[in-house]
Amino acid sequence: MPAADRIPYFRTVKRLPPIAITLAGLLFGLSMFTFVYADGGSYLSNDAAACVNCHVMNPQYDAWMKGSHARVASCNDCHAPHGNLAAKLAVKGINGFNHSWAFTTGRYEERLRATPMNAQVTESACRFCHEPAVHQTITLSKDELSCIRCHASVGHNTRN
Amino acid sequence: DIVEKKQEARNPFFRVTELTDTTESAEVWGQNFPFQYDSYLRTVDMERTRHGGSESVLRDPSEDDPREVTSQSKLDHLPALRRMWAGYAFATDFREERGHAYMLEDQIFTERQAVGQPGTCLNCHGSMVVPWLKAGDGDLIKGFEALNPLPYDSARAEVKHPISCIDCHDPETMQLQVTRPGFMEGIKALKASQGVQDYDVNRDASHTEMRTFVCGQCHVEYYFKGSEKRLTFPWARGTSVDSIYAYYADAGFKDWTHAETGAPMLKAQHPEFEMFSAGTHASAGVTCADCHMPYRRLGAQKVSDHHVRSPLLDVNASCMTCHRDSEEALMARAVTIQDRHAGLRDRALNALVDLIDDIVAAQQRGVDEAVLDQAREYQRKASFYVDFVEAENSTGFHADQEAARVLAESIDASRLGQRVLIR
Amino acid sequence: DIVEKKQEARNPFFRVTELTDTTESAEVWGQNFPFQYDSYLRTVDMERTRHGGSESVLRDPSEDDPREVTSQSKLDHLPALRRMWAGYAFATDFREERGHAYMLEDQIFTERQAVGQPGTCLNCHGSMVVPWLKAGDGDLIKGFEALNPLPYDSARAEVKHPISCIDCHDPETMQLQVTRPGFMEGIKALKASQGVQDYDVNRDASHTEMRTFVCGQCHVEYYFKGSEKRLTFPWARGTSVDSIYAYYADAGFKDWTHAETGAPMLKAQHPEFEMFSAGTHASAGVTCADCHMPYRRLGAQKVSDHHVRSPLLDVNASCMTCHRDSEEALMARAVTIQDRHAGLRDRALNALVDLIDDIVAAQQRGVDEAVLDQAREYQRKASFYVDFVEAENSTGFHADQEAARVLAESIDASRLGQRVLIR
Ligand code: HEC
Ligand code: HEC
Ligand code: HEC
Ligand code: HEC
Ligand code: HEC
Ligand code: HEC
Ligand code: HEC
Ligand code: HEC
Ligand code: HEC
Ligand code: HEC
Ligand code: HEC
Ligand code: HEC
Ligand code: HEC
Ligand code: HEC
Ligand SMILES: [Ca+2]
Ligand SMILES: [Ca+2]
Repeated sequence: MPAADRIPYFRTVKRLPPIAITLAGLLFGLSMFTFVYADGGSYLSNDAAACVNCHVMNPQYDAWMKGSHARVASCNDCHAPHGNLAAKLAVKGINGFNHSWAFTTGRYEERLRATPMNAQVTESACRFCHEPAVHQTITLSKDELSCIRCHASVGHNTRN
Repeated sequence: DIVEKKQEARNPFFRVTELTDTTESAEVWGQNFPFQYDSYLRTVDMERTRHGGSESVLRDPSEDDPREVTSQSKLDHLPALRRMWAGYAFATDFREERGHAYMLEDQIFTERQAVGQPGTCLNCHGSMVVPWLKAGDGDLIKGFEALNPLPYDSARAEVKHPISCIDCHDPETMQLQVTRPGFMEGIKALKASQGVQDYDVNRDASHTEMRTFVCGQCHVEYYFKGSEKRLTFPWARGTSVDSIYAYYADAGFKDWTHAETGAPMLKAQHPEFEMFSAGTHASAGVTCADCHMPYRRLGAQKVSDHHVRSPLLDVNASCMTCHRDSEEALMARAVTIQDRHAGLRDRALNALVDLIDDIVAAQQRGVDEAVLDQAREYQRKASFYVDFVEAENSTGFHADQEAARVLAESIDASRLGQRVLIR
Repeated sequence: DIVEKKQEARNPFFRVTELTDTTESAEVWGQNFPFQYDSYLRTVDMERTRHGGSESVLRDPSEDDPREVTSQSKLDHLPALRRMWAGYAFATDFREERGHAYMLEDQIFTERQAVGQPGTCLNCHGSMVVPWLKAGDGDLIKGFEALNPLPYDSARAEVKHPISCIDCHDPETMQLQVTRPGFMEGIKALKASQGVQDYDVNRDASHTEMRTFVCGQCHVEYYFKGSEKRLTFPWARGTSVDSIYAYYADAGFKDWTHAETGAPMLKAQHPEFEMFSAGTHASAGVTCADCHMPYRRLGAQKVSDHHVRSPLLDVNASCMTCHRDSEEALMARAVTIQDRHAGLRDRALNALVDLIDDIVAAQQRGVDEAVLDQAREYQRKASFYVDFVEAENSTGFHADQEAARVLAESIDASRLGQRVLIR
């Protein structure tokens, strides 16, 4: 599914009357503030607790603490690209903006779901650490065999 | 994208020996991939589950059939099958299927050979890539076309092994590959019916799909088309039982004539791929290999378990990566589905036997042929529908609601057949 | 355990007002729990899904029935129902059910009231705790026994609200409670049949179970027992359709006599609890509230959505707590199950109508009464079985394989009934 379908606030903007666009402008400013504010605290940090500056991340945080990876990987190990610094900053920038905007407007779905870009980042993260274990199984692939399909609960099992 | 690049860069396997498309023996491949080979060898094991697996039954070897062990007879387990298949070879010998290691010998020695089978049979019971390439002078399809119409015994002289690595893997890249022309053509026709033109499975399928498709090369409904006995998968209208039934109607095809009623019958064979595709696991993106070849840890590596078998023999390995219930709970849930299915299947078989009885009686009474033909058409349908889910070997598990739906339609057809006889 | 401790530690409720077991009006409770109250009020919304929800249909208010809006007629949607229920009040008026807010008025104004209903009806259509306590002088069971046998209109004079907070919550602790004697007795009999003696639901059920049981107070099959018109859930042999059918046979019970055939009929009513219990979600430990009252975030808090409705109106909130597919994919999977179910249900209804036709014709032909009675027994069974899954309002979703199994047995019974008529 295209990411835009899951980010209602992008589509909504198009349909809004001018007054609302002004309002949106205000919100944008506000969310930039949130972004900058949260950015220092979280998006550049590797500290998991920093992500839960936003209480909406609480379920993931709690589940991560109980999960198999709490001792070995923090949020950014899975949610930020490895290796390439530019990619890392780009992803963080996009996410920082998206999440701040969503947080400020309050317009996000009840149950969070990773965007396709972030899902891809995470898949790569699995491979980055587990390359030795999955060496044979993934080198066979002509395209990707999703790890999450079987290991859905690895990062943080917020689903039953 | 990044991931792909990285994968290309590294050389994945330590190759002790070079593999080519003439390397037939799994033992040679096993030098490069000992873990996979070891587990592949274990498909000789026989162990039964409540409804599946297989049980080893001792027998007196004879000259015709030197096997000392076979699996249990399904005809004895479900006597209604003999009535259902009256006049067809299946009514003489039909056994519970067992591991891949046995596929060639079980085919050679089944009593169903008595009627004289064509070379086509070998498609799914032997390692065919090398024999086909040989017979076709390097052209797989030509070889396929050459061996199909031969008498079974001449064709089999070319075949040395049951399924081997090369039937599923590209020897150079080790990628999964489809080697069966029947599947290539069948899936192409299926995709065309869905508006996708020129589908080439080895080019267009995703890796995840291939984890199902390699099994779909054999675990499917099929028939021998025309005098060339071309192996054909009847999917041009879709893979549901309804589409396949309609396909055979269009083709004017029948497998045999029922000995008791004279109805033009169809036999369904192991449509695991088709039924599974209609189920919940398929729609959730799960593949055959996920359950039947689960990854296993071997030191620091994980490898696919090539001991292909009933997942209920090791629920922990097969199911519990995705499901978090206890083993007992998962087993109980699977068995609940299977038991419910088995009960309904018995009901459908009873209804079919009732219909056969009624047609026989009506023939004796001298009921009008036109009316009898209507009843026979119902018999053909009822029989194919119940056979479709019974020949599907998961006892309903692969697609529980769909299997029950098919059984319901079978029951309806049997009973409607009884009704027309008595206007 | 820790979680519980933590919960106890914080004082969960800021109590604006004191609640007791005489606080009937949800509005008062709403002062303490404004979020739950607000969502509860939204059960007036009407929105349809492919197979469920409800559609608002305008009508001319009359003196007898002042409603300006009702939901669509299911009799028009499935005309076979009129034949199935010929001679019974359901054949005159039966509508798609809608939100909890309407339960009292829909019951008061249904044309089914024309036949003169007892007070028992109110059990599931009103807030009954306070009326019962009053009528029973503080004894709930006594009050229940007092109101049941009254004529509907006298009993209803005591009832002021549709379902309210007190019907599911203990006003002091806010814990879930079962307040319906029918459920207390029904589940006790069910547990006894499983070897558990003296089961007291409010004492013995786990919190998770209560998330299903509070709904099972009303969303169940029932009958009025004896002249006291005691509301009774027929679970003493189990909750499967087979157990319930056998229960009614033992009890020699019938709901009505079929107008066309004279068969002694049973009517099934909304056995959501029973069917759901036979399904995959139940065996995986999922509860009614998980899907129909999902948690919603409200700032840092999570509250249960008291806007009880079709989960398909908000798949993200309802299903994605547990499932990771996209909304579209999940919706598609649910609808596939429902469509398949609806097709099979139509087939079962057709078979039943065929049977009714045949019995009517046989009566005209003057077929032997003993034979007719056999056919009528089949009609009773076929009708109850198809009704059981049709009255169950999830269109097969709650237990897809079981629902298909039940439909298959219904079809078999209809067709067997036709068969006996023509020996
Ligand atoms: C070991 C890897 C891993 C770690 C560590 C991890 N995550 Fe995740 N995260 C995942 C995966 C896998 C997904 C699901 C991606 C998908 O659905 O495709 C995910 C998804 C998410 C989502 C989307 C909602 C959801 O639950 O699917 C959020 C929010 C999230 N993670 C936040 C966090 C936070 C905050 C932390 C640190 C407390 C964290 N993650 C740590 C692997 C991880
Ligand atoms: C400013 C508050 C805030 C902070 C800080 C924050 N998030 Fe989020 N996050 C949100 C909101 C709001 C959403 C929901 C966005 C939506 O659904 O459109 C979200 C969604 C997500 C998702 C799922 C959607 C996606 O974009 O893929 C992931 C993964 C995630 N967050 C990870 C993280 C990680 C990792 C951190 C720390 C590095 C973090 N978040 C810090 C507010 C925040
Ligand atoms: C920062 C490195 C890192 C990342 C990123 C990472 N892992 Fe791990 N993972 C580890 C380590 C280290 C262990 C071993 C932990 C232990 O032994 O307790 C482990 C253990 C595991 C295990 C075995 C334990 C279990 O939970 O079953 C699985 C499976 C696994 N990881 C899958 C994944 C998947 C899937 C992802 C991506 C969503 C992922 N890992 C991301 C480092 C990582
Ligand atoms: C088809 C299902 C499936 C997929 C896809 C999958 N895994 Fe696994 N994985 C398994 C199973 C099953 C096991 C358990 C093996 C065992 O314990 O015997 C496992 C085990 C593991 C382990 C633990 C090995 C150990 O030594 O404990 C890691 C790490 C792991 N997987 C990572 C990954 C990564 C990374 C990916 C994606 C490239 C991935 N898996 C894709 C099914 C899968
Ligand atoms: C979600 C798990 C799952 C998937 C995916 C799956 N199966 Fe199965 N399969 C089962 C179960 C469970 C059984 C029942 C085994 C038994 O009764 O012991 C079974 C039985 C079978 C049997 C009979 C085995 C026996 O023990 O007699 C065959 C053959 C089979 N499956 C082939 C396939 C094929 C081919 C596919 C893909 C098209 C597939 N399966 C996909 C779980 C699965
Ligand atoms: C070349 C044809 C062919 C291919 C490809 C094939 N199978 Fe089979 N399979 C067979 C035959 C033939 C048998 C029965 C052998 C016998 O009974 O002698 C069989 C038996 C089985 C059984 C039954 C084992 C038992 O103990 O009852 C399972 C399970 C199974 N196959 C699953 C699979 C799966 C999963 C795949 C793909 C990964 C697959 N098969 C690929 C032909 C094939
Ligand atoms: C399209 C693939 C395919 C073709 C062609 C095929 N088989 Fe099979 N055969 C299978 C599969 C898959 C199984 C295992 C599943 C089962 O037994 O239902 C099997 C099982 C068997 C078995 C063991 C179980 C039993 O039925 O007793 C015998 C014997 C057998 N086949 C004989 C034959 C003969 C003879 C022919 C040719 C007339 C033939 N097969 C053609 C795929 C095929
Ligand atoms: C019935 C089909 C089939 C046959 C026959 C078969 N394989 Fe596989 N093999 C698979 C599947 C499916 C996978 C999983 C591929 C994936 O998704 O990565 C696999 C994976 C592999 C892998 C990759 C690592 C792993 O374990 O996942 C190797 C290596 C391999 N097989 C070697 C062999 C060898 C050696 C033989 C012969 C002894 C063999 N295979 C026979 C189907 C088959
Ligand atoms: C690769 C992941 C995966 C594997 C392996 C797997 N399942 Fe499932 N299973 C699923 C998914 C996904 C669903 C659908 C529900 C959902 O979307 O969460 C499901 C659904 C089910 C259901 C409910 C469906 C129904 O028909 O009622 C049962 C029961 C079940 N699985 C049992 C098993 C058993 C037993 C095995 C092993 C033989 C198994 N599963 C293997 C992923 C898997
Ligand atoms: C796993 C999720 C799930 C659970 C648990 C569940 N239901 Fe449902 N329910 C559904 C779905 C999906 C529908 C179909 C709604 C539709 O067609 O719009 C439905 C439909 C209904 C309807 C008809 C609603 C309408 O829109 O007309 C009722 C009443 C109902 N359920 C009651 C219950 C009761 C009582 C329980 C517990 C005994 C229960 N449900 C458990 C998912 C669930
Ligand atoms: C006091 C009896 C009672 C209780 C308790 C009860 N219900 Fe209902 N429910 C009803 C009645 C009566 C209706 C139909 C109202 C109408 O159509 O006027 C209904 C309707 C519904 C509907 C249909 C809504 C629609 O839009 O079609 C759903 C869904 C539902 N209930 C679910 C539940 C769930 C879940 C619970 C438990 C949390 C529950 N009910 C508890 C009596 C009850
Ligand atoms: C055991 C609980 C219970 C009892 C007793 C009960 N109902 Fe209901 N009623 C429900 C539930 C639950 C629904 C919603 C589900 C449905 O409509 O199938 C409902 C729905 C209705 C509806 C709206 C849908 C329709 O059928 O048109 C009417 C009207 C109704 N009931 C009338 C009555 C009457 C009259 C009586 C007494 C003869 C009665 N009810 C007794 C539980 C009950
Ligand atoms: C049909 C039954 C039913 C009715 C009526 C009902 N509730 Fe609830 N309520 C529930 C269920 C189920 C839960 C979830 C309980 C749990 O699992 O903790 C709940 C939870 C709650 C909670 C705990 C916090 C939360 O949101 O989970 C409060 C407070 C509450 N309800 C208040 C009310 C109020 C106020 C009313 C009347 C306006 C009301 N309830 C009517 C069934 C009901
Ligand atoms: C509280 C958790 C939970 C909720 C909420 C939930 N499910 Fe499920 N669902 C499950 C579990 C658990 C299974 C069984 C498979 C398994 O064990 O993983 C399942 C199985 C399924 C299946 C396969 C079963 C079948 O009958 O084919 C489907 C489809 C499904 N769910 C759809 C939905 C939809 C649609 C909703 C929302 C209306 C929903 N689920 C809500 C947990 C849940
Ligand atoms: Ca077997
Ligand atoms: Ca409704």
